[in-house]
Amino acid sequence: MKYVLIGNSVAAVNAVAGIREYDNEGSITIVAAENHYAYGRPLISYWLEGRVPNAAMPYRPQEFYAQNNASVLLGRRAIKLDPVAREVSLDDGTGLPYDRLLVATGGRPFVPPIKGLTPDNYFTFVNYDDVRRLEAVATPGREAVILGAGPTGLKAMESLVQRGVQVTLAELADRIWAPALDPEAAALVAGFLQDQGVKLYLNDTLASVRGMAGGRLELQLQSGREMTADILVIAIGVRPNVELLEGLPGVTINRGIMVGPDLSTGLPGVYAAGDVVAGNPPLLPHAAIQGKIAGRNMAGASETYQPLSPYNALGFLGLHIISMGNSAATGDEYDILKEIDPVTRIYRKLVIKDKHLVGALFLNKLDRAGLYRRLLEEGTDVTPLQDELLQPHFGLLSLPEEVWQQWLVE
Amino acid sequence: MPALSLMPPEFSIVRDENKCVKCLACVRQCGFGAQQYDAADDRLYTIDANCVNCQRCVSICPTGALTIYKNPPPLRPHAYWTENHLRNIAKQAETGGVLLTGMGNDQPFPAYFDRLLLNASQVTNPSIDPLREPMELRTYLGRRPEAGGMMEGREERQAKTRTPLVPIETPIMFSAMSYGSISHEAFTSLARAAKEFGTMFNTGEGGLPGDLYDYADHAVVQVASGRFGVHADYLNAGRIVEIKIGQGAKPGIGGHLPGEKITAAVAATRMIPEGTDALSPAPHHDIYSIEDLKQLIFTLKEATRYQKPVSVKISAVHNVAAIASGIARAGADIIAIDGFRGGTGAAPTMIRDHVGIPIELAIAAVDQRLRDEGIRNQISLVAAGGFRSSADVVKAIALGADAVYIATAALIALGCHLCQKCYTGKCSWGIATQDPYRSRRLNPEIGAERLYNLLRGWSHEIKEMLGGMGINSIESLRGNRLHLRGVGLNEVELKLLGVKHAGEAM
Amino acid sequence: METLNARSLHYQVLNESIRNLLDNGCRELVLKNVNGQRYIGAGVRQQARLEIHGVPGNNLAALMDGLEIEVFGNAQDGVGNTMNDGTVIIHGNTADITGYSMRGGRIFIRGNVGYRVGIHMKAFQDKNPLIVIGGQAGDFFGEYMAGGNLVLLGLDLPPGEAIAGNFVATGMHGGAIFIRGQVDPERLGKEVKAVAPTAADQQRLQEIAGEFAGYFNLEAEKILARPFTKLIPYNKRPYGTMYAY
Amino acid sequence: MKKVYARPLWCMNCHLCEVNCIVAHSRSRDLFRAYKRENLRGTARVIVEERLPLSVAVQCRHCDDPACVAGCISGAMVKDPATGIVYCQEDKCVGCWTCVAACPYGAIQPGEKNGRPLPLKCDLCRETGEPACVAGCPNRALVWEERRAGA
Repeated sequence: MKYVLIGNSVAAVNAVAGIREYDNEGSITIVAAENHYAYGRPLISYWLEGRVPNAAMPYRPQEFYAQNNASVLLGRRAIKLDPVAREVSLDDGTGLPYDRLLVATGGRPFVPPIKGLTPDNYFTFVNYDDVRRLEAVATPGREAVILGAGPTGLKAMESLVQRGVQVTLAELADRIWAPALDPEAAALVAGFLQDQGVKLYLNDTLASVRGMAGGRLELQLQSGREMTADILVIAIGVRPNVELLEGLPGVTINRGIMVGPDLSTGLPGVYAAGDVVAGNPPLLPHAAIQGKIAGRNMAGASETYQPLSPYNALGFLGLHIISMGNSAATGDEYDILKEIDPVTRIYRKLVIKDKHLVGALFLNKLDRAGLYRRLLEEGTDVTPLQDELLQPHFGLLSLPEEVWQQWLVE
Repeated sequence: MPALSLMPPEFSIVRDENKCVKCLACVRQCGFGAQQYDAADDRLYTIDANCVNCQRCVSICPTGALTIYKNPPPLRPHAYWTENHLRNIAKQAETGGVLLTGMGNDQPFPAYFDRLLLNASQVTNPSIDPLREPMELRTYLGRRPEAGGMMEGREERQAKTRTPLVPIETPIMFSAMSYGSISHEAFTSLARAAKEFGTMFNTGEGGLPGDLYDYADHAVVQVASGRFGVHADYLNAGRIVEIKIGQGAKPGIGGHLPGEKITAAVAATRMIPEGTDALSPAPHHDIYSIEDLKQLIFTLKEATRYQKPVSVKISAVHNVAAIASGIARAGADIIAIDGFRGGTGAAPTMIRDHVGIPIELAIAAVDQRLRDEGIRNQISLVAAGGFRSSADVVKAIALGADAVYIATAALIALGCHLCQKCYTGKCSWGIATQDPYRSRRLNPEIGAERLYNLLRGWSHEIKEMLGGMGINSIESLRGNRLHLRGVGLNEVELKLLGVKHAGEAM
Repeated sequence: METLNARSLHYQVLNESIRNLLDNGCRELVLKNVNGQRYIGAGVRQQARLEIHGVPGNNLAALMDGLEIEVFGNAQDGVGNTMNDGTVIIHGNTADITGYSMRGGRIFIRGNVGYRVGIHMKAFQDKNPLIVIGGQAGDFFGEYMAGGNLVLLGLDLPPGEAIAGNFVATGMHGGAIFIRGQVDPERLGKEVKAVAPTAADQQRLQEIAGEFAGYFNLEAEKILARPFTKLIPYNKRPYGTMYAY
Repeated sequence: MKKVYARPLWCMNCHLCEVNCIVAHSRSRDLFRAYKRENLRGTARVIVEERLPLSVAVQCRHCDDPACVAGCISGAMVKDPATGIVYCQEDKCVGCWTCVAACPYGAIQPGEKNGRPLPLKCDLCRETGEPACVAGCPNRALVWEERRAGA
């Protein structure tokens, strides 16, 4: 059995592990567009801060590939797929025959058309190479504007602040990280950022950019606000890399590759996992789990991927946030439980709808966060727990005895 | 309680701050609220007045940071008005109540076991090494056949109505401690250890919890005046049925389990409503004479179709020999006698400390009386009340007992530190409590192992002492007072015990 | 239906015969010429009917669990001692400690009873024992009672005779006693108080009187014609403050 | 695999599992130094939940498909294929706390050691043998044993 994995990130590495649970014999070839062994993409901000050295970037040690008998073709791009011949063509002209193929090509940063934007006057913040480029320019005293105050923009902000760069965040929405934070939580975070000396422009975005003498940029925002900066980072989202499968019979693409419950794509032997999959939040845990399941299924298992609610843990400058599900929800259709301490910037919020936990948000107090995620994922009726949920002692013993007894022996 | 207590704390807890790591185990484990933690100040402190010196905190402390001291006598020492008297008077002046205590008599009466010494073979008769030669500790309890028929048909009927003998693998049984007075966990520990070692435990007067019927084949099931949990299933499940007339801790006094200990589970076992006082009056109201006792014995035998030996347990009191004779003649198969040191539960202090007689004298008196009357061989004699070591057991058997009951020693094996606060229900060791937070501290797996270990150690010691005397069967020791010698006893005591003084020859 | 002639039989022989018959499926047994044999029905668990002609000895129906016994004659001490379930009907008198520590079942006595009747009666879950006495009771009636019901009717009471002896219900801490007519307050233990029966009590008394009348060929209406006094304990912890903690 | 199982019936809420855990994961492996010099109080990798009279020590279940491993952004959290132990390679952890959000038992807590983030999470004392919480439990409320799935 020949396995070919297109992409060398978390999904692919987990697919290798998944395959090897069932098949110790087949050959595995990984086609990596980047010149690096797999690394967790969120790690780039830590690298830029200097908290993670080069040596610590790889997601798995070098031995992983040898132990799993997987060969990696670095710096190679798959450009064509022939589903009949079962072969992928690489950008160097080689053809890779496969029995099972995983498309884990991930996504790429979305860069909107903005007047004056040229490939060399802005940065994105997705790849190792992005931060390697940034490292050269992000020096103390410089000024940066980051477009987008979502998780990527915030992590870029943190690493730049830590390097002594003066940061301004511009966000089109009315608040920071709008999909995860409700206005109250976003205001707490905004206050924190202001205390850290970070400027924040909401309801605004970049209208045009113009290079000035000395390498500085002149930026105009939609609101008419004008400013200058040394660095422009665009961090407003990613788009899935679906090109390899575009136009092939049996494949449906809808802002990502549509997959079946077993993560197959509709082409014989071809699976997809990670950010490239339609409807999958572009989050690392989801990519990892999909990769593992796709790998197992490629090797003969028949496992179903249970769609997982988005969850994210994000920390910057000492503030920690965990969000899950519909954490930003507000409105009368929800029962919302809250604990707020503006001084310590502690914010805990649970969103309940129709007896079920549908979202949770924790700022600076993360106790037992995963427990809430389990209740959310399992669709537990939390009505009987309502009074307990935000108590300091909330835990397994707050659940019905038959539940915690079972959990203890898992 | 009055605003001002006239007595200083009895104990003082000292914490070595250099050792304390503030893990708070002591706070969580103190059953009496003597260890406290102030979270706001992150400060541990003690309320010495609450300390009963049960040593739970000392044992649990991982750093050995705690020591409990007896407070120095707060008043001028007085040989007559002792501190105990002062404390008791103060307590009664505060409450107007009857003084309660727990565990057996703690007063400095003579311990005859400590004035008796055992014999050993030298030259003239070989010792036996129990490590390599057979040594029989198995004891059979129950009634032996009488000699000769006197009435027509009597012999035949006797054969049909003689209850079976009950073998025990060591002459040590666990004495009566009721479920309710001790925790389910302590009770289970006793039951398991008895079954594993091949001896008996005694349900006490509180019935047998439904989940422990698996151990009933090793149970002495008690019938006391309150008849709690007594029904045909219970009697038939047990191996021996015991009528409790008296107990060593409180001769002449009944039992009283206060309503707060009658939890749902205790209520179900005793078959009474939750929360009511469980009153066992001093007398069985169907027994006012030996003839009445006989009727209860035979009621129980009829109800169990003569399959269960019936034991009658009495306190060791002044006229114990004559009473025992009556019991034997009333048809009991076993007589159990509980000495004045006995008692594991709550008892009124005055009764515990001032009523009854020492078990050593009681055994000797009963054994002699039954021998004199020619009926000793018909019945088994079980001694109880304060057996502290295997040597005490050997001496009791040499004085005339078939076997002994131990209870205090068993509880000590389970963790009891004799703080004597059984009656409060707050036992920090999970033994004398029905509070699930406390009782779960005693995992019966561990409890049963500890009890088994105790039986194993004592049994082997008994074998060694027997071997030293040149005896290879416990039955050969019974009533063999030639193997005992008294030290420092007066002539009356020697005569009552039926032993010679040390130095006297065979 | 089987019949046993108990004349001159030792109780052990008689009782063994009874048990053997019941073990072998006998569900109706008549004992004739019973004369003082003890422990009849002790510990018996079968559902069957035993008819006794004569006078059974002490501890009739002790530890019994289900049998129905009807005695045509008097019975002696300890009827229903520690009884768990079943029914005992006695057409004459019984003596002391009838129903001692009885936990379940019912005893109906047409005549008088001796001392300490109903002592230590208990109740537990669905077990709620009942003793109904047609005549008078001796001292310590309902002593230490912890549950169940005693009903004392005092039928055919000679004028001037007390329906119950002294120390009625001393130490009582559960259950209820119903006495037809009045009882001299001087005779009550200090742990109990006399109250009027509730409507639910009246309903139950009607049923009890009906059943009693049925067994002994009496008229329930006449029994119920006199009002009853109900005795209940002040609390279920009579000695809760006795001790110095 | 051999796991630590809690038996809440016998948990007596002494929290000594926490103490033993802290010592086992201290640099000095010494009770006094761990608390007094290394200041490790509150860093146990086992959580004793209290709901008196009940209490129970909750810790990592070393799942077959650990969500914390799947969620780990740095590759620090791994499941040892040989032993099944899920543990964090502390020198790789960046402290994003995705594992905290991932754990279905809430058994991972954010912590810190020598200035580095450290998820407080049971590693079954993989470096020393028998888990210290089990060895030190005075009432056998924790056992370390192999149990068949579903048993």
